[in-house]
Amino acid sequence: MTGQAHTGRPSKLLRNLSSKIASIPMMLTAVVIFLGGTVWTVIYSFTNSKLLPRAKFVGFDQYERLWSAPRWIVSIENLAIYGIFTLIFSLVVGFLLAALMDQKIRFENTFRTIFLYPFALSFIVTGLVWQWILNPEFGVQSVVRSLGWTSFTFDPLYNSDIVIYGVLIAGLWQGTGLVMCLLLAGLRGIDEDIWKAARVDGIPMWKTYLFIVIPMMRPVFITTLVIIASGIVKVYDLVVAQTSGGPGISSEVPAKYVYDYMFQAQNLGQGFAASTMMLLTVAIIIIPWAYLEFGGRKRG
Amino acid sequence: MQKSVSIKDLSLSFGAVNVLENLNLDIGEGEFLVLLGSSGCGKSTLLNCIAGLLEPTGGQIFIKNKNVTWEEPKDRGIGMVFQSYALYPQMTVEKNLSFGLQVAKMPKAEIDKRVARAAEILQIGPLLKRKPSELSGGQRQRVAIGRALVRDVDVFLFDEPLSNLDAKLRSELRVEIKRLHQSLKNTMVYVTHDQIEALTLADRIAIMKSGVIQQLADPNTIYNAPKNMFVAGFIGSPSMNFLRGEIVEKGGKPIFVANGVDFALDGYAAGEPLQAGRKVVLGVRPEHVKVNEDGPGADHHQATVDIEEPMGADNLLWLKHAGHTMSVRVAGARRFKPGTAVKLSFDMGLASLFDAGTEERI
Amino acid sequence: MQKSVSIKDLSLSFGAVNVLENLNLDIGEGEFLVLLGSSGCGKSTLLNCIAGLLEPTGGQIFIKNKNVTWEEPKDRGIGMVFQSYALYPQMTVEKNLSFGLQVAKMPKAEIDKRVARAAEILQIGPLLKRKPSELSGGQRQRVAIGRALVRDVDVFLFDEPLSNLDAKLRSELRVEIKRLHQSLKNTMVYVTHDQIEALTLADRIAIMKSGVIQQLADPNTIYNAPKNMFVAGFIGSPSMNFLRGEIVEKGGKPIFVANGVDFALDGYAAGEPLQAGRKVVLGVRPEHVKVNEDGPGADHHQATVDIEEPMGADNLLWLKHAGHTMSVRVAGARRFKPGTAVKLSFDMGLASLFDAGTEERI
Amino acid sequence: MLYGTLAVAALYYLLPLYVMVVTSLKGMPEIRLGNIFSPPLEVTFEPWAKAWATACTGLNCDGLSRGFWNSVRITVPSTLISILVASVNGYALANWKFKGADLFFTILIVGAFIPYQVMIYPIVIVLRELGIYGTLTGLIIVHTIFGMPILTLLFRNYFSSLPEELFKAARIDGAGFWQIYFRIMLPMSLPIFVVAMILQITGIWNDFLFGVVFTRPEYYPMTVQLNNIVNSVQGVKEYNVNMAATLLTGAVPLIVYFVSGRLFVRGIAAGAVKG
Amino acid sequence: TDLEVTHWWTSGGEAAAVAELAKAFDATGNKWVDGAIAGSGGTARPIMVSRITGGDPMAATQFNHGRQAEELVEAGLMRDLTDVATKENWKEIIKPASLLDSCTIDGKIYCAPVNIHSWQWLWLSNAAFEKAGVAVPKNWDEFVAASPALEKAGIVPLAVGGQPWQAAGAFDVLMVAIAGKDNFYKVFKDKDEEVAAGADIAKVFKAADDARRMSKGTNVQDWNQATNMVITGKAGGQIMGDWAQGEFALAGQVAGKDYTCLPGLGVNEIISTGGDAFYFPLLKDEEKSKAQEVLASTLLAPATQVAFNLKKGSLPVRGDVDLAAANDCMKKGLDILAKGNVIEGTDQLLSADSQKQKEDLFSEFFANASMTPEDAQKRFVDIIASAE
Ligand SMILES: Nc1ncnc2c1ncn2[C@@H]1O[C@H](COP(=O)(O)OP(=O)(O)OP(=O)(O)O)[C@@H](O)[C@H]1O
Ligand SMILES: Nc1ncnc2c1ncn2[C@@H]1O[C@H](COP(=O)(O)OP(=O)(O)OP(=O)(O)O)[C@@H](O)[C@H]1O
Ligand SMILES: [Mg+2]
Ligand SMILES: [Mg+2]
Repeated sequence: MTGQAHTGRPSKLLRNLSSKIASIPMMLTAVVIFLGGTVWTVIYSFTNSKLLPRAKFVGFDQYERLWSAPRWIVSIENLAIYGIFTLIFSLVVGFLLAALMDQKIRFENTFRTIFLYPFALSFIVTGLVWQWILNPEFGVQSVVRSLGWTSFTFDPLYNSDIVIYGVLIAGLWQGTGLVMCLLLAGLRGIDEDIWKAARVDGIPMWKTYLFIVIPMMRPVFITTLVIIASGIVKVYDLVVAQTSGGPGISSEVPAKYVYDYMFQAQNLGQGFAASTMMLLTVAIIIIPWAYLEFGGRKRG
Repeated sequence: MQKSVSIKDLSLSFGAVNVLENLNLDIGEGEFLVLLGSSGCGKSTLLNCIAGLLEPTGGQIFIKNKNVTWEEPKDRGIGMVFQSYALYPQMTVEKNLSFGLQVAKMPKAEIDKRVARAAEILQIGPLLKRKPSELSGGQRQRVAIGRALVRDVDVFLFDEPLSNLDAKLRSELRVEIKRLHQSLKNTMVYVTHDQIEALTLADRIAIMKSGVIQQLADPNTIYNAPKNMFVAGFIGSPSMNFLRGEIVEKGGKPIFVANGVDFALDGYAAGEPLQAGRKVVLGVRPEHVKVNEDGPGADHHQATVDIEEPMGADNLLWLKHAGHTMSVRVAGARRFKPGTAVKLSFDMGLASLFDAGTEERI
Repeated sequence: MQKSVSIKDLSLSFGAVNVLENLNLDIGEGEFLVLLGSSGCGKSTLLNCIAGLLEPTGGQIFIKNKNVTWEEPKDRGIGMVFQSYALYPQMTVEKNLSFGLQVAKMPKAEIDKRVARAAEILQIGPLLKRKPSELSGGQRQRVAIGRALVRDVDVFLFDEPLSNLDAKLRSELRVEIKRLHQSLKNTMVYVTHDQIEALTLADRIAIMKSGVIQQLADPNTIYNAPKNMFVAGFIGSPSMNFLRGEIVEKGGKPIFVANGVDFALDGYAAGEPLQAGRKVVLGVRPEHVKVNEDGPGADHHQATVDIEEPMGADNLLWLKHAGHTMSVRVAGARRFKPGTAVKLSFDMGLASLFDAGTEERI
Repeated sequence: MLYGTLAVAALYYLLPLYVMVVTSLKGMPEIRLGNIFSPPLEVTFEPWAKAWATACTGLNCDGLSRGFWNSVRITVPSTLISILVASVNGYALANWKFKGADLFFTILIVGAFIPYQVMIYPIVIVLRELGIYGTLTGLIIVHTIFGMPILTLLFRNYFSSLPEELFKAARIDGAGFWQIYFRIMLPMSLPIFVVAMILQITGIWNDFLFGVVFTRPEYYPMTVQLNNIVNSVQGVKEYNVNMAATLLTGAVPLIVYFVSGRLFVRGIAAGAVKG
Repeated sequence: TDLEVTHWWTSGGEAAAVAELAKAFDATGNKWVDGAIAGSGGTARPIMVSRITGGDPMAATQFNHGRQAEELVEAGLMRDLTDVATKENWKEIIKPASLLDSCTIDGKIYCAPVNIHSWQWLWLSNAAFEKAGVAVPKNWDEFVAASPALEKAGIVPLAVGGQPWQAAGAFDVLMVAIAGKDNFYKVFKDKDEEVAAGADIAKVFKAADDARRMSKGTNVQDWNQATNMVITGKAGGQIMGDWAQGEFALAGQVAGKDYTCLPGLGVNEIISTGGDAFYFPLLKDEEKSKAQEVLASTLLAPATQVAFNLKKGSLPVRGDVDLAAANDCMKKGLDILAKGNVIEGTDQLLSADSQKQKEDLFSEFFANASMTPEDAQKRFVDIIASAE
């Protein structure tokens, strides 16, 4: 780009200029939106802002209230349950499916499409469909009852104790396809010779998976984990569409708390405090990972 | 010779592609057999069939006179070493060695004994606690061999075990494998496309091309009496020089004429009579041509040095001779500037004659 | 000698790792310089600095006496050929060749002329309309060279251009590159870790170790008078035999004694006086040991054949001799069974002596 | 056994789709009869017609049809622009790394975890200050911003996995930042572009929150209409219309999936899984 | 001039009512651009607020009058309607006056109320009681007493939808009915913790406990689905505001014949004066600003009021209109209104924040049978204590 001969070292700023210019959107997004927005949120979480942000600082009041709010506690518990089970099930089911798909099967494309298509649907749609299927009056329960088992009860969405598992079923339906895809890609990356070596060593299939292949897929699992985890933290639409947090408050989640308090309750400060807590959790999980993954390692 | 592995009419196809067709091969007890061939000729496929990793489309495989065609790999008494090592990356070396035994529910004491023995033979004792990622390429390959060793198998199968290593390590490990074979005396089947490995390691070499064994013989025969032009050209670096010409009768004796230059055939032990007029190809290895020395033909074989490639111990000359290029190897100390005119002489006792049509040795 | 590339005090570090430190190197006009060294020693790094693909942490680079340290790669008058070919996969061969010229907005006619000329030199005319994926490895590498050729550069940089090819192709292309250099007479800097390539191609070889040039000399000197034990051991396959021992005065002359065996040093041209008692290492190349022939030492050097590695043209023997292992190369036709006792003789004029402490040549 | 397991799993995944399709083809009386799994006795396309053209929200009774075109108008530019921006970013990060680039990237990745709700307020403020709140431009920017973390990660990983020597060769040939991007990198990146496109099309098409918060009614996307139709219960819930509306709304991403699912997996393998 | 008007009136009766407003406005030569957002105020309000604060305001928007828009007004984002109000003499015509007070901040008027919505109704399905073989109850206590019979007949006695505001609203209604107007004001206006913790309120919680028991098995979300259960006789009754009447009307049911309405749960005949109002964000475009004035006065025009409120089932905000066409229940309401038996709605008394907390509490209470009335009351007291 520069045609002139430099005798001295050219300005540091000008080197890679195009690259820097091209990265401006990214830098702006990172700094203004993600960093700026976060800092702004954290700052205003210490105010008593209502409908509009106002810089009237009230210390940790919002946080005290947050942690004494039963709904917040329920939200956190739900997120924990939903999160843990989603992680476990989507990884386990996703991996099982991926392992099955990796057996050089016929119709692989068909099966893959079937497992993956729910991912194309929005959470709103997912929530709606499952709300319906799980509706005791005409969904699974009524169908089973009409087949003769009249005492059959399956109404997760109307039972406070298990409603979160009803949400889980829908969430898994939507998300495991992608997990399967990611893990399948990972499985395909395993050296063919490893399989052969294990067979020659007489190691049964399941042990090969458990002790050799899965540990080898660590990077893929981490990527997958991050993708699932980011989805879990953000879970909102699904709950809104499927249960609206009900019955009562038994399927509330933190993101919904944030939204409801920021906008419905017109208590921005409370919403910001809840956001900050969510961010904090995310940060504790993510920053070490991001550092390891992107900060420490240079490209070879 | 007691048979260790015996392959009968083996066929294998991937879909419509026949990779192996009616292949027969007997490997003797304690023999070191090398399968040599260029990429894609079916060497690995054959080895995988022996190991039981691929199911043949037809034919049978016997190991120690037992039909193992349908046995699981682990029940065949074979161990296998891969090019990419195929070590389990998250296990220590010790675990890599013992994992197969543990799965087979062998008593702990016995496992330890075997691992210790393998570690001693391969001199990897100090590495036992390390992970594969902390090992050098050569060390990894040694561990991979160890994994076959601990299982106390009858037959070792190697699939290009040294191809991922650099030249120096390769020659070191080559010696080690040779030594291992001398001390263990197991049957070993070794796949490679490196002819040096084949020549140095093998008791017998099977040269393959498109799934067919071209010649199965000891290295000396392969090198000096190749059965056809493919084998002749495949073995030796640089390749054998091929001169196309025909047989002419001169003074009652058949001689070979190419591009108008005569080659007396004295000393060549032909398997069949050499009729005048037959189109043939003369093959001469670079080291069997003498430069500026007395010998047959030195009076009339003139050539000019085109390029010189000094390689330390040897010096490789590319000569222009009677309309074709010829490579000749001389001692490293003998240097020739490009353009130098030289005299050549040929020892027909070490040359090969091939039929120009069938490309078979005459 | 006119300088083509001149490197002054070049340093480069990746973070805390200093890969190159104060490296100086002058390359003459039209010279073929080979950078030889084991993996990770910084060869590619140096080449990338010359090309302008890496920014040095310190020092300067001159090409044709112009300081190009901060120039863009395209303005340096260099062309580069990579190990992985680095052809643009979506473009035809023709497009690959002309891309750089198009970017430089050269007139179409001129581009066509240059592409045609490069295609002719490299004999890739019939391939021009193909995509890289439709080419063999050797053809790809030729196109990669062509890409540098069309740009009419002063300096060609090669980064292990032949490492991805199989042995046979490698030796063919080696000859082609040599021929290309003879006809173009450009300056060429060639990185490799294959010593055969280095020895056959180079006008001068720079042997590198951990970013430091160990010896810079013509192939003959490198091979026969290595500056230190690293160079001596690095070049030559199999490696030079090193015998540790000391200088002893015997009959008024210094002789070398290792494991109780004497070696007369007649004929060795030492650079400094050999004092008795000095710990030294004797280096002898495998092809400089004579087996069962008359010569110095043949009366008292007894050895036994441990392993034999017949390699066709040569036969490599691993001998047990006075408590150490020694490799010896003999002609392919001379075969020795393991266990055979042999007599050895050594020509000291071709051997090397190193100080046991500094490892430098004496 | 293998196929059995797969078939059972496939059943679980297909069931909801089946229910949606079947229900959308039934009339209301039939739905009231009960069984959601039974096939329609009498196939009617009325619910589809109603969902598309006549379902009401408030005063507007033109169903999803209006939202469809809005969705197209939003999705097409948002997808293109976000992919363009992210691919250039990924390319810069992979091949033209400058000091501090990693820091920005790390922030961006952490940003992927921030719930959207948290960011609404700051973004409203930023858009207001830029004077593009409520415009299509504003919405496109919002989609670009929220698509950036994951897309940049994908592209960066993909470009990193391309041989670096290719990039070096192009530089020696004298090509600059943009020339290398457009003439060397782009033509080699079809799989990852397909992945990005699928992710963005589904994401943007399915988006509800941004579509409703950052635009005005004349730009409301189809999902808003869907929400309105589904949530504006007039008397009894018309499940058949709702399902038809749902299917209509999901049709575009579904079609995109069915058409390019193959490339999707290939691209994922190339971009997402490698570190 | 085109004016965009946002609101969350999307159920059948509501939509029909909005159509009347639009028709009236269109008749002035302007154009009503409908911006309906479905899913109740909870979904719609955030969007409205975002647009106003985001600098892309609509021309007019619905809010529940009360404190929902307070801060928007304080931030100077809303238009002062005092001119129109004085010109049209709103102070005189709007009855009860508290409605306009809720629109007044610092002496300036910022909104145009369009209707009075009273929460204080119990709607009963005559058919359901007939099926259960009991007489249609006349008040809350009778209703509670009749509930076992209803249950036996497979009828859900009391329909309470899943949306949180329904549970909270039902509680407020019980509060007025059981604890009386004074206690209501003490708790919600004066934020008197002692009263809130006292025995009177404990009785309300007892009643809420009954309601909870009776509502078991409702299993619907939206209020109008719950209403629909009453219309179809699947439920015995529903505590819901007068907007429910729109649904009955749409279903062709006749008050008194098909369904019965009990204002103040038949215990305490009273009308709460919550309702909807339109706010007008400050616009730059002058033409639109003018049209805003036209819209404001159109909304309050007598004809509009009648047409709108008949469809909506709510009461007009002006006392001077003729509602001859009103049905039984509406007439009951008008009577009570005329008597002056009114109280303010909780939206006017409590901040959105406190309302939300209250909703959380009661939606949890109604869904979770293991939460005792005592516990709930304790938490209620906390909310009142922290309310502003
Ligand atoms: N799973 C497979 N499906 C289809 N064809 C295959 C498969 N595996 C191998 N082949 C084909 O079979 C032939 C032989 O392959 P094989 O791996 O045995 O070659 P090889 O001699 O080991 O080559 P290399 O030296 O490259 O390892 C090749 O042409 C290859 O393309
Ligand atoms: N981008 C980088 N960041 C950090 N270290 C690097 C980077 N590139 C190279 N290195 C290190 O610099 C050293 C020299 O690398 P270089 O690529 O020059 O070696 P080389 O001699 O070309 O080796 P090879 O023969 O394997 O190509 C190595 O130790 C390598 O690990
Ligand atoms: Mg192979
Ligand atoms: Mg390198």
